[in-house]
Amino acid sequence: MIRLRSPVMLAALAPALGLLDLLAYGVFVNQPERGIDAALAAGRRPAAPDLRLPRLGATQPVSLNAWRGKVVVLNYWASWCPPCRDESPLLERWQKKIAPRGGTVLGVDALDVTSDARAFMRRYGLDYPMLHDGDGHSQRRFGLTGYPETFVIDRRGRIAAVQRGTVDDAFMSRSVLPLLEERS
Amino acid sequence: MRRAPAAVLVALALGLMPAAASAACPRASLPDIEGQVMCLVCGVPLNLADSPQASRERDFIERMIDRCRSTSQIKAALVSQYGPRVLALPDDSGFNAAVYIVPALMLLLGAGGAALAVRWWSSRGGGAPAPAAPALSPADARRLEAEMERWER
Amino acid sequence: MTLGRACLFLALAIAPTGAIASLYGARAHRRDWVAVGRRSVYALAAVLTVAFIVLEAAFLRSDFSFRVVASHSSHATPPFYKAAAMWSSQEGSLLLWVWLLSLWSSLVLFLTRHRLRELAPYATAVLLGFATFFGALVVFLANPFQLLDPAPADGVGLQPLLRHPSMMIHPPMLYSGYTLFTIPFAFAVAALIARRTDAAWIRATRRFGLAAWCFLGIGILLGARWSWSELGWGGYWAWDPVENAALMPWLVGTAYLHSFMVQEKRGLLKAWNVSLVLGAGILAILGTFLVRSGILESIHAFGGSTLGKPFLGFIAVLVIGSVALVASRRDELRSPEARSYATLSRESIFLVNNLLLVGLCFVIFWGTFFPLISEAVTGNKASVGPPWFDRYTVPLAIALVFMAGLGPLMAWRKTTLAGARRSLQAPVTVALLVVVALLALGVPGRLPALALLAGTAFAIASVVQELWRGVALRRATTGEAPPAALVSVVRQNRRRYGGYVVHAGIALLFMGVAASSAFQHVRDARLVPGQTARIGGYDVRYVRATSRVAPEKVTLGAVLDVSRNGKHVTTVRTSRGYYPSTDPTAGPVGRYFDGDATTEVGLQAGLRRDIWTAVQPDIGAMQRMIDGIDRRFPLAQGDTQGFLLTAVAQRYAAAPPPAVFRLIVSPLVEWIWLGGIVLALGGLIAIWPPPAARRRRAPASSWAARLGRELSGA
Amino acid sequence: MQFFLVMLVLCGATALMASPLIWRSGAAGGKGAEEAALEAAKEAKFREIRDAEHDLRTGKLSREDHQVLDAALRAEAIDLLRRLDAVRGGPAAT
Repeated sequence: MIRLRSPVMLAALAPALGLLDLLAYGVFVNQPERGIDAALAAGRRPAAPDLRLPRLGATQPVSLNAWRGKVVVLNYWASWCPPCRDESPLLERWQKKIAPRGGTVLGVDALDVTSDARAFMRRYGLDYPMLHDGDGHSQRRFGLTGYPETFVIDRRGRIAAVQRGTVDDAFMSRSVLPLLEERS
Repeated sequence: MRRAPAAVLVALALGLMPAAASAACPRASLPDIEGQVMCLVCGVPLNLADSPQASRERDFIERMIDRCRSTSQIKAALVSQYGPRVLALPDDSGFNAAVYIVPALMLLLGAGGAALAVRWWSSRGGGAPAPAAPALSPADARRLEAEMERWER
Repeated sequence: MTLGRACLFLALAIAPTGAIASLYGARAHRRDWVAVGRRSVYALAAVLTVAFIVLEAAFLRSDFSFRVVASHSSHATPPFYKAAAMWSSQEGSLLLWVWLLSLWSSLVLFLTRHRLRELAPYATAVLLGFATFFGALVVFLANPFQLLDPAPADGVGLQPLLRHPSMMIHPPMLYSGYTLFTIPFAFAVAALIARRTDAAWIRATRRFGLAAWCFLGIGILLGARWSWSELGWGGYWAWDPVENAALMPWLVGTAYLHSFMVQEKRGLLKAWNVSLVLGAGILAILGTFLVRSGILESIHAFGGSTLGKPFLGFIAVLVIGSVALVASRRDELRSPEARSYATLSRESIFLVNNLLLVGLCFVIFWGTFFPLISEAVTGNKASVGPPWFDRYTVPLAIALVFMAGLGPLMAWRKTTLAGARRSLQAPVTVALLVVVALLALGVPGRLPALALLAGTAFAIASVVQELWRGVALRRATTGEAPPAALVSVVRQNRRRYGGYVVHAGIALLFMGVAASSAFQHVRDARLVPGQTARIGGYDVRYVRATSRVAPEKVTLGAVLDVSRNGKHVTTVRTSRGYYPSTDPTAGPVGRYFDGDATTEVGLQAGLRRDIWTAVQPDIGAMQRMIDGIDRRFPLAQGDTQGFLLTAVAQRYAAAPPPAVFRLIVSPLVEWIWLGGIVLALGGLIAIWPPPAARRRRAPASSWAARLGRELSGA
Repeated sequence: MQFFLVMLVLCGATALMASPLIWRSGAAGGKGAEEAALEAAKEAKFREIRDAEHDLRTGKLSREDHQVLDAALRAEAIDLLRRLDAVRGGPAAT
């Protein structure tokens, strides 16, 4: 009865299917990316998404690969996020602790004004390296839903632990210290 | 909001020098700029946004206004901080051009279609007046009048 | 509780049963089964009414053993807002949706119970299909009758922003509009299935389409009004996805309300009309979906939700089904030959108007979805904000307003050039005069605004002229006094004059939009009491600070004195209400300033201009005091907490830090709402049923017999 | 109490739904699709005749155009009336 292959049918169906595809995409992309968490829960270490961002105040992007061989504590934060204020002193302490042992904290200042971020860093005495993601485009691949979130990356560039929320000493000891012992 | 005093201090410190000139400088207006940029965390125009990120963005704009920057300078500064997505009017490079082209194209297509339909209809009838219908018989005419009056009551 | 839950399950049982009964009745030509289907709709309406009452009663009684009540209401919520809190929740609003659907479906099926024998069963099945889907959502995914055990002592309270009188009627209006659009949709589907694509189904559902259009329009305007007088940003329309989602079906509905007349009169545009009706129905569902799925970023959406996937499936069925149905029936939808179609005729104007309306809908659709499209294609979300929408919608709106004036001046079938010229004379003159007057008055000449204002003048003049001509004709024949003649002229042809009144309403509305967006003055000013800011010729003086402590919030505000050239104009009060956050780590006083805050706009509305003020007190300046109190009394509760809050509030009123005010003087903005009222009035005139005599159908055969006798001269 | 109410609603709804099957109404009643379609077309035609008169009197339509149009519309209207008579099976106008 329905002449499926008639040109009219196809002409009408194409935009309709396009719309449905779009809605489907919207529904599915709207759910936070949880691949990292799922892999970790299954006991695997997923490769960290490649990150190419400029350092805070600079324009040339650097790649996360530049830190390959080190244990990286990747910390997403913003100067306007209240829990980040509580977390920063702890991260700075850990930076002092792991820097000599081949580890580093790497901040990603997202959706923030550079001068605000600088003021924040001065105020809390942060001197670990800092990247800047002005429009927050890098956060989707990490499945970010809020600030702060922290990803611990081993020497081979694989994510070994994730904390969606503020980190504490227990988390850092548990997930960072063993990685420092690993050789790349 | 907690940082408002600090912001004022910064604004004062930065604003002292051009303060003398500020009377003459063209003041950009916050409400005006708010309508042209987005709050990136919330994905809505800045004037509607109430998040902490939005208030930082607003502080930033206010500082620039106090420094006598023009609207376009402020927008450029915002782009350098937040990337081009901060502007509510998307740029027309690459795929984003579609946001401008497609609606115009569709409107043209629609206009073309409507014009074709009109031409087709008027040519089918031959433009010429339809042959005059024969006059109704008196009985029919009376019946029609009666039915119409009933319908109108 | 049990009763409500049982009613929902019952509804979910009734709806598919009735749908199957109707379909069986239609296929097997069993009238009794068709009647079962129809009565299922009545039963559904009854059962859902009970469920609705149970839930509403729970809200009014503050029965916090209901999860939705506990999370959307509280003891401190004023009774008026307790009633409205129901539809601020996902669950409650879905129940409202399906309840309204059942009511409107019952109404249409009751009115057509003796007509449309071939169509009604299919339409019943479609409507019950809708009810089944929404019923399933309400039962399985968003059940409003979920228990909380133990029941909390108090609820969270209603989102402060929603505390505005129009929130009581805005959602029911909007949902009535959405659900009413499903009725023409259902009958269009039925007409296609039954291959009866003549004008009968259109005639039967015209009023429902019109009512849908009216309700949705009023709903949209109430939302805009809420935005203007409740949200602290000083605007009424932000091209937010949720606003757009309501506007799209309304635009398509407007197109349909015009183009169906072309089918009625000429038999043309059958496929187009069916597509418009199906499109409006789908867009209405899409609107409901957008609010609930969170796929687009919006300020109005319900928070995270699991409803996306079921809605997606449902929309897929609707879209693919509609396309397949229209495509498979295109022989029935072919228009007969158009005899003597004249290019200069009202039909052509309607064609242009349809093009503009559907084009406008497409533009809005494209802008709304483009962030998602660009993300899907390039991986980066583009931002499409108000400036983009303005660029495309303003020219279309200008053209539409001119069409609203041009349409009534054209005759059906054919307009003579001389006639057109005669009709156009006065409206064009008025439009030109308005432009000249505006320029002469030194109003800054922004081309789009001037064009829009000229268009509104043109449209209003043409409507007035048409009304005047109708009255003059009437008086020539009956000699009635003008007001009486006006009433009887309108009564004689409600559809025509109702439509004209709607056009006048639209024109007034656009007059308000044009003037308020192009000529408004906005300014932010940082003031301490005694200081004055000047805006748009008014002097606004910050007289004094105010403060108040109520159980659910702390209010800090300001009294402003507005004067013009030294003469007092008005006194307005604006304030900001601070609601406590639920964060347990925040101090007893500090938590009030960490939670939600809403602006109470100080508005002096007027026909010539609105003076709009909003205050943003500088909490930062009081932060030290607040922190100090919190440190000293970290566990203060009840009276102590009240005492501390009062102390802070009094301190604010006594020695207020500078506050930032947003001041707006917006000309003619009130005409947007007045235009809306006129529009609703026009819609009502057009919907109003004809006098009882015409509806009362004398049994056809006896009438024909009598006529036969008359004709044979008996 | 709750149980009683639930049963009441349940019985009421079932009775309402099943009533047409139990008490069959013999009367045919109602109009066929053909009749409804003609009825709608007739009303539209009547309206069109009146609209044309209105357009003539407000000067949008010339007298000649109206004459042609009105004759055509009236012929169509009578045709519709005849078809209606035929469908209704009433005394067909001769």
